[in-house]
Amino acid sequence: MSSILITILFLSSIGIVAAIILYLFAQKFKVLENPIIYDVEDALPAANCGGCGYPGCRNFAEACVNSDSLDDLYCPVGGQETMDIVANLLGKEAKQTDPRVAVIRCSGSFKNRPRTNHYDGASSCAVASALYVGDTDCPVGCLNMDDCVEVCEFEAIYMNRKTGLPVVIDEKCTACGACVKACPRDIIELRKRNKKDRQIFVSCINKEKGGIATKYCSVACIGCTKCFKVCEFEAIIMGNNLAFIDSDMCALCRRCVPECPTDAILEINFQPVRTKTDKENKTASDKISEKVKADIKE
Amino acid sequence: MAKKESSFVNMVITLFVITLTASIALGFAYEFTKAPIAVAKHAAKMKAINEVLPEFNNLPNEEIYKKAIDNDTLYFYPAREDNKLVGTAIETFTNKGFSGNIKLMVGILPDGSINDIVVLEHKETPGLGDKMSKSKSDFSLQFQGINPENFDLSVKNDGGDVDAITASTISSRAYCDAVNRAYNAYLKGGKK
Amino acid sequence: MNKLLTVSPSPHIYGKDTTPNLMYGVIIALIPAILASILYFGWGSVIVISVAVISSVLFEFLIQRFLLQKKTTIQDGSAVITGLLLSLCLPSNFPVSLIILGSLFAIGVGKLSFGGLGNNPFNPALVGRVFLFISFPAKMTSWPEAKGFQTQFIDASTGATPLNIIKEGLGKGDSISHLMDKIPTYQQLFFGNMGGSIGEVAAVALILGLAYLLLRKIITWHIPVSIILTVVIFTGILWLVNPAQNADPLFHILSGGILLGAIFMATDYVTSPMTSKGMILYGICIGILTVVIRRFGSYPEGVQFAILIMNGFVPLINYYIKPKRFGEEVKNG
Amino acid sequence: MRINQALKTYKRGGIHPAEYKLTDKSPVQILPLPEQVTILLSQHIGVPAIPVVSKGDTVKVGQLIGHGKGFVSANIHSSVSGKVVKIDSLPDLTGYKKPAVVIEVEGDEWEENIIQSTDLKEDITLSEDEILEKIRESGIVGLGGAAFPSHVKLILPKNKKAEALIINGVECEPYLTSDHRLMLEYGEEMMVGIRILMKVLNVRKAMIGIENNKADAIYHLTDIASKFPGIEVYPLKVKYPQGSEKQLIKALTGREVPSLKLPVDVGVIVHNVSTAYAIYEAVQKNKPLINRIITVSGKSLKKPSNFVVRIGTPIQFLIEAAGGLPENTGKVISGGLMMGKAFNSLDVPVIKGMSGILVLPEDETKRKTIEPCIRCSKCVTVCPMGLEPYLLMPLTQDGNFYRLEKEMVLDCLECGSCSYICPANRPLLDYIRLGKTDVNKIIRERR
Amino acid sequence: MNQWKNFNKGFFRENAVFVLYLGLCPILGVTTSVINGVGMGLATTFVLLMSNIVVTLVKSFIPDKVRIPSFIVIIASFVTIVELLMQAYLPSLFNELGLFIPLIVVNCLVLGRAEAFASKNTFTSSVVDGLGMGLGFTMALFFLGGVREILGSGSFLGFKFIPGDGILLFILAPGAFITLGYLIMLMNKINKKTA
Repeated sequence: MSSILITILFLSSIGIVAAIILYLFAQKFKVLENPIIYDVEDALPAANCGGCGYPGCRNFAEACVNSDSLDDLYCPVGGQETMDIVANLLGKEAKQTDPRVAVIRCSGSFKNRPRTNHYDGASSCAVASALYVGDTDCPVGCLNMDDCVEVCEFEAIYMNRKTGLPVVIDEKCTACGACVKACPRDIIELRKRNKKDRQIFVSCINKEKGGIATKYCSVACIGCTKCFKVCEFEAIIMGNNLAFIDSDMCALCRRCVPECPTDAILEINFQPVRTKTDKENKTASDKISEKVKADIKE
Repeated sequence: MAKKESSFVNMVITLFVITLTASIALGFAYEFTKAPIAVAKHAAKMKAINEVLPEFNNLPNEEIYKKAIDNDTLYFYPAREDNKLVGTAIETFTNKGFSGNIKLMVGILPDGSINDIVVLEHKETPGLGDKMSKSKSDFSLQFQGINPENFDLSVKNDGGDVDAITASTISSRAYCDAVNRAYNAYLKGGKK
Repeated sequence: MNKLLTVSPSPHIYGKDTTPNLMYGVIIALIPAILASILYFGWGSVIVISVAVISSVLFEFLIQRFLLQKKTTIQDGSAVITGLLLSLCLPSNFPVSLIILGSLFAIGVGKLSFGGLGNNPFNPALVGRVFLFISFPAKMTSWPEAKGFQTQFIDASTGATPLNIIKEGLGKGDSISHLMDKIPTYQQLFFGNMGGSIGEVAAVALILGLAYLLLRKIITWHIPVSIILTVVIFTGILWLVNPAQNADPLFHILSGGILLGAIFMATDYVTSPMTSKGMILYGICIGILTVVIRRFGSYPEGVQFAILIMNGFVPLINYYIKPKRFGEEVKNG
Repeated sequence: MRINQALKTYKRGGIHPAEYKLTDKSPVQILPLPEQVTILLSQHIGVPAIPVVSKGDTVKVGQLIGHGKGFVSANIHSSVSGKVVKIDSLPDLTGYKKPAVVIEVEGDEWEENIIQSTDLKEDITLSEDEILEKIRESGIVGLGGAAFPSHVKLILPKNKKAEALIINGVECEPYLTSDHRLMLEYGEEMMVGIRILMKVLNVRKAMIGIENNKADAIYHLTDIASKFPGIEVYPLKVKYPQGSEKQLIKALTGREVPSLKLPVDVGVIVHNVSTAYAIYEAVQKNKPLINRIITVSGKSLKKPSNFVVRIGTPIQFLIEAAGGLPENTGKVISGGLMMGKAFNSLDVPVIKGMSGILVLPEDETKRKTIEPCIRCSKCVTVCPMGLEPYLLMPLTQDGNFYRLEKEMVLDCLECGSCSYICPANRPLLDYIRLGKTDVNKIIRERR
Repeated sequence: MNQWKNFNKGFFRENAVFVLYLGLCPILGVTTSVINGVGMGLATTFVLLMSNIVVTLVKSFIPDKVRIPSFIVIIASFVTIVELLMQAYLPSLFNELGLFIPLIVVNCLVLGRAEAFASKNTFTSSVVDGLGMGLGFTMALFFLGGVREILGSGSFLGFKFIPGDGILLFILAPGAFITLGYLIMLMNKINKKTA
């Protein structure tokens, strides 16, 4: 029985001594860091994509805790939900932001945009764009070399080899903005996510005059202002021979779409198919999204 | 669930209670397993002695005697059949193993020849040095029945008579060293 | 004009070197060593070499084609080199099944697991060889004697390599001068008339290979020369300090795998440093490690281990040792 | 004919591409005037010039049409006489649009003050400031390829002093022979140009560096150099990229220009032979930079030749003059094979910095498939700047700009030696160039 | 929370060895044979389960600052108990594993679950988690031990079916690393497919 007593005496005294020492140390070195940072970090999606403008989720959490308001802080991956949780944790107001989705503002497929020369360098849009104008004469069109595809953390963009244009998979897109940064031509835009991922936008950013632009590309925006005139919601802005549909203003009435003489305005995820280019783009994207869904099911 | 605050009293009491409970549990577990552990250890030793010696009917571990050699102690277990010495089991060791100590049980017959050897404990490389165990290779069989008087207990590489385990000369050497130690101790007064 | 002009960033011309070119260059450089091995060990070496090469190439093909489902790269010749180098450091009576196993390990684990050519941190042939050496130590340390061309594959009479003789002799307390009588003469060592793995025995053949590699500018002198010089200097110091316990430098160079290792294995592109300064440091470290293992370690030979150990340090060397940048030295005046 | 003596060169890196100097024996021909010229207003490094003529104006040869505003800029002059038909944005050889003046050629009427006679005028009568002003007015830029405004290079920073002038006659690129022919045919004029430069810079010594595959030029210039005190000719070993400023300075003086510093920091100024000639013409003959010598070459061309070409002449016109574009043409390059830029269309005009036009057949233009890097270290060995291209490429791909800057990517000359030598056909320079741009951007943001 | 999901998380999806890479030291040491591996795995499972139970029961009484010392004491006690029991009733297994049993104390798997799971979750969840994690650990050790025993000594569960020596490397420590690496690779592949 003595061994039991010795064990008890020994271990218990170790326990007490350790507790005293720990207490003293805890008093001496109080934690300086706000522990709420951990909670905020836990609430974030941990994608570390950098879409928020900070190098990682941890840094974003710190920024959230340290700043006075959450107005300038937004986690594109987690979206409004996450920001609400964070705001709740910190007792601050989260700014109401609509979820967004990336769209490709170029319809210059191989068919629509004749090639005028042949690029044979490193397969990177950034390299090609720095070197020269691209395979076609369009100085702003898609270079179809996968820079946006490679940079996407969520596999939400793939390159359609037949048209030579990237396609965004709406379901997967988190609007982190990585592709927007990666595109040397600034073709990709983050637009407001509408019901059923419907989207109407001008799929061209060419600022040349109409005659020159159509020479490069048959579906270029020629700045004819027809869509501008027909829009009732003041969602269309004209400038530099180019129309732009503001996604926050657009009511998806589709009135502008048939007006466009060059089919430069695209509608995505709407019911019946109307125009030729739309058909091409839509069927391709539909097929893929179905395929992706099938993959997920597997 | 609200956590307890890390105040001094809380901390000390919690840790004290936990250590107290733990120590009580441990103490009882120790008491409870003391006897079975001793039995298991004894059984293992007896099994080894049985293996290295011929038939006997005494209790060698009650007649145990020790001899100090090389700053350590060798244990001798004399075995008798009807009070006549039939052999001595010697628990010997070496620290020249490839990785750590090796413990052997060597059975020596009264005429000085080796009856059999069993490995008690080793940490040699599996597949190489562990071939010294009887179950793994025939290495230890070559010691059966030889008398170290006319048999050099060192590996052939070093000019001895022992066939080393292929590619593990160091383990073989250590094995011989342990056997040698047992034999020398036996000669130097271990013989009773 | 209906033909489209090609546009690409400069430069617009390219040199003649291609990866397969360089690889086949190394294979050509190995031919003297292969011939020498056949001369000394006969059919045994033919079997060992052909089995290793064929199985290496086959495994690379099978793994890439069916397991990784990538484009196969067997035509670049790197798998052939791996097989050749692996076979050259095996004894001539090595069982065929184990050679195949070694090739599988070299290609599968040493090379393709890391992402194939260009990404392997360790020399695949050495990975295979060390795998075999650790797994089958008995079979890897019985060396048939070099007896001139012979037709049987498994030779009954095996002997020790010169390094083995020295190592064990010293272990028993013999002195070098006494042991030197037991080993072949320097002339025999130079031409390869001794026990050992099939590719490492003939110093003259390996030196011919080195000359070819240097002439074709496939490798630079930095690695082989720094390894060999370090070994000479280090063993020389040991020898001068205590000639009774240490063999002389010439013996160390000519026996064992130092030449094969220094010329063909340490210089492997993928696993050696990128800068000449780094190469020299790498070579010196390999030399020192080799001698340390030979003299103070438990193995008689240490080149393979030394190279593998230094392979592990190559990324570090590359990170810290930079080429001398232009403009670093500013002359006043 | 090569010169056998201890030749100067630089030590680190370098390659030896095949020379293909097809046109080194063909004398310079004067190209007839085209029907229309397109003169880009941004032919130099720096701010584009501002047009000072308007549509419908009649201009004479040598008349100012673009005014270079700002410190780093250059004037643009009309190279022909005729009528301005268009002032618009037109694609340059990158395909991106730049402001340009299109002039329809009518006759060949020169500005009155330009001396058209070819007589050598040796006396330098103008003062240093007047010379500088003349060079600035005449729109002289570096004709070696970079097209950096020359007058900027000649105005030294206040606390710096030049000790020597180096004249770059290396022409290390394959095919190109325009500088070679210029040295042979206009050697004396060039020498006077060098004297002018020496006067402006106030230096006593000028060194002309020429690679010894141009032995006739070396002999010729050595001969006439005796008449011009202070000018010496140095034969150099053939090695690419010796024509790079930093490498040439190292070869001739043994000095290394430190990272991110200018040649003047080690007391030298480098000018190209063509620039020296252009300066002679500008200062002594009042002729602005309106034409230059261009090599049109290529193995598949019928008549590879050297031409004196008016700035703004369409490339198509030049190629027609050299025998027309061959059927199997794959690539047309402006400048040398190693550093030149490929044309994406032939409707592009000649600009001041264009030293050659090369036509490559299809089978020579294809890039081979990219294989994995085998870390052969050949790129490190050949890099004349002591950089590690194998490392810089993946760093750029990963966007690790901090590390890129630390690895001194900005020192890269873009000479292309690494891409040339790479046995795995990796596009090293493509990415390094991108990395340079990105790092520059970051540094600018930091300021 | 769905308890099956919770169990599967520990057993498979977040397998301690193949996914979380926890407790590798004893793994590499003991898995020279199947029996050793499973023995070690079960011992760890027992400790994990018991410590999870105790920790989840007492979690609300423990102040934050002495959390880890308390957990360690609890874990160490159970390990000692296992050690004593094994010594008494399974001496042969204890002979093989002896050195590694005390190391369960510092197996980051056990403390990690106590800290990350049991101290935050309910009793049932903690029991299920302990079981799942422990059995997942055992399964991993079973496979690791199995592969190494088959390749290294040509036997399975001590039954020798390939005559002669095995591939020695797999019995040695580097073999353990290599086997573990390939098993992890396999696991990742399976996980990716089912994801």
